[in-house]
Amino acid sequence: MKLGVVVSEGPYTHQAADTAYHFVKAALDKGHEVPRVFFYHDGVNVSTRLSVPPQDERHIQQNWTALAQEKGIDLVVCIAAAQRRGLLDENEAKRQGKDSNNIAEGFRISGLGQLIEMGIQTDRLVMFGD
Amino acid sequence: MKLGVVVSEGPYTHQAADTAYHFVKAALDKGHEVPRVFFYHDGVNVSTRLSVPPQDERHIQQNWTALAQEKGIDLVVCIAAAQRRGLLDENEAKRQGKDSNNIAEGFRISGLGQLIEMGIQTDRLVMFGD
Amino acid sequence: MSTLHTVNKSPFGNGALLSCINHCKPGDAVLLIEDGVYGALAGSVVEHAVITCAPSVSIYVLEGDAEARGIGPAKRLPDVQSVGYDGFVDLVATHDRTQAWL
Amino acid sequence: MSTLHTVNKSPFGNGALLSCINHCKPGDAVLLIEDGVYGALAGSVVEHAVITCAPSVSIYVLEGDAEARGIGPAKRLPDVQSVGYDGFVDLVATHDRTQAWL
Amino acid sequence: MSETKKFLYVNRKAPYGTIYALESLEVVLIGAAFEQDVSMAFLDDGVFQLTKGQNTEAIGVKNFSPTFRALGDYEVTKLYVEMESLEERGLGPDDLQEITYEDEDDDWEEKPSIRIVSRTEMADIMADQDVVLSF
Amino acid sequence: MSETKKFLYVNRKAPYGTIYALESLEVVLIGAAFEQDVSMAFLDDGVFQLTKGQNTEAIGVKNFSPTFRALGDYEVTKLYVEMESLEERGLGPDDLQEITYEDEDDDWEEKPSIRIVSRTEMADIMADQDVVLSF
Repeated sequence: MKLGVVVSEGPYTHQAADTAYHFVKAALDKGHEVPRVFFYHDGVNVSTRLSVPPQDERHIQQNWTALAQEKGIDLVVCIAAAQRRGLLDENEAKRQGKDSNNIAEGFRISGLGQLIEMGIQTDRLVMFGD
Repeated sequence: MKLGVVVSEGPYTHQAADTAYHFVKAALDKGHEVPRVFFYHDGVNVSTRLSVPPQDERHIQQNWTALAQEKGIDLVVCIAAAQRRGLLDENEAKRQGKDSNNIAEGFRISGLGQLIEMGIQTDRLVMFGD
Repeated sequence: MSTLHTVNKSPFGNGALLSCINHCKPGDAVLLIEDGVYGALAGSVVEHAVITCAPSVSIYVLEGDAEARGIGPAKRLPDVQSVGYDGFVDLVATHDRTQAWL
Repeated sequence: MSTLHTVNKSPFGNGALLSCINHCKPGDAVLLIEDGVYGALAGSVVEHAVITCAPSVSIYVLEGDAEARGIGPAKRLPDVQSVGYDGFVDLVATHDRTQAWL
Repeated sequence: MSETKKFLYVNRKAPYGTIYALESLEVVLIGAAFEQDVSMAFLDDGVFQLTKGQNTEAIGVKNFSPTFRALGDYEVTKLYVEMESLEERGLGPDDLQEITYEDEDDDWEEKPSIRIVSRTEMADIMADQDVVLSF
Repeated sequence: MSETKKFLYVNRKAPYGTIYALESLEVVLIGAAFEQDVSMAFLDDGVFQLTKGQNTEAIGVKNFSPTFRALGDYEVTKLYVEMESLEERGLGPDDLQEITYEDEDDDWEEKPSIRIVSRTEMADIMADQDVVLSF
């Protein structure tokens, strides 16, 4: 079965990004497909590569990047939500005249249409948020 | 009177950073002192200089930076909270081996001791969060 | 010695206002800000709790937050007073401490 | 046709569980995750609401979240079943849609 | 099999205190281009999104309540509002904005988009969807 | 006038679902170095922070509940827990961890740090502070 997943809250502050991660892993282990995970609202904050959690804590962004690269999951960060909150890739940074960017490998910035498309193309949609 | 202010939630997602801003402006207009504002939890996200809100919305980070520079307010971003969430200044970025940094002018990264010190040295402490 | 309590959550889906009211002492003030201003609505299911606490505790709404949400004076409980950001500052200054019910 | 509802908030300070229960239909399932697992506690003030809905609706807790919070099986309502992340996936697959009560 | 799915946007949060209401509306506007069968549900504190007379000048935040009146132009014409949620908050249907659409199947007659429903009806509406997005 | 202020850390949120409980504890540990008169209040969902038998292995999040037992070493010895909050949640004092400190004014006798108080007593404790930090 094809499952779409939405993450609506930022890392560490809310458990949503953790729960979604464990859910996606379990779904893949059971043979389901998870073609895309969409990060919206504060969920876009999961995509920063600048996070430095304490040594004895999980690294949420790196876990997602590793899972996505191993399993071929499309991690999409909503551009409108990301702009408000200061998440930019290299192209966006140039376009906005910003001197720096912070999106991690494995994540790509795109529009809200990708969320709707995921809803249309998957069999189930599961949201994790607050 | 000396007032200390804490902001505990990120910009745009929660109103806390807006309410705190209007409160601090009003306090200064009435002749009170606001020596420091401490950003904790997701409040550290207010300090990113990479935010690009829509043209017709307020720019929360720039408002804070302008107010701090005009009135001499010490805007302190909690280092532990900032590291988890990917907010780094140039020094921190170097120290952590990160290729990029994102803290805006007017904000400085420091420890939680600055929050306690603010509690000790001010007459009132006001918290804005969720 | 008295406390200014701030409540920033709607009382309909969240227990912060009720918990605040249950921990107020006579002479305290409660300021409803942000989504907390919905606690000032007349005729709601929390009206009784707000009115019951009002004789010994002063209840305020932050005017800007109430107007943003379309809660003009006519829609509010008569026991609730209104302040601007400057009045918020005065309330902080005239009470001995501020406690935020986050 | 049935729905899997997920609730991730503690029911003591937040109305999500109650609102969810009030919108369930017979044959639906409610999965308590994250802080939502507190809704499975025996002897709490929300026990009645959970038990009353249980005959027509299946209630589950996510085991890992319950254990994290020290809510072992002995502390839970007997009507509540337990699943792991793999059971969560099965619940999603066997119901026609998932609705998150955020 | 039709490619059209039933999408329901569930709004349970008040506006301005948090961004969910605004960002939900942004999804609905973008989603309109995909020509799915779209409904919006307003219950619990979500009913506050539709109230009349919002004026955000003093808080310096953009007032997005007029955008709801534009939804008809995007063919989003089913805004279900739960009666019990209104009543618990001391509100009635008259406290909500008037939101209308022009019905292309009925000689472009102007019709109300807001449909007040009971809690039981709301549960039925939720159970009749393919995709439920929660905000 | 003494330079010592009464600080109260108010904990009203459950652990793990959100980070507030953990980051509150981080403030308390750092704050201990400032030698103020520190108390902690646990009420509403905050009482869940102190429950026994937390095991976070399956959710991959650090279990910080043992840290509460170290608070005595930081001279944080007043942990007020509201009885009514426990009861509403089907809990009693026995469901909480044992947390003790060694009383230096009483020949280092080991004493309990957790003090169960009524709601009225909690209100009195709150009203007796100089600085109230809310988490």
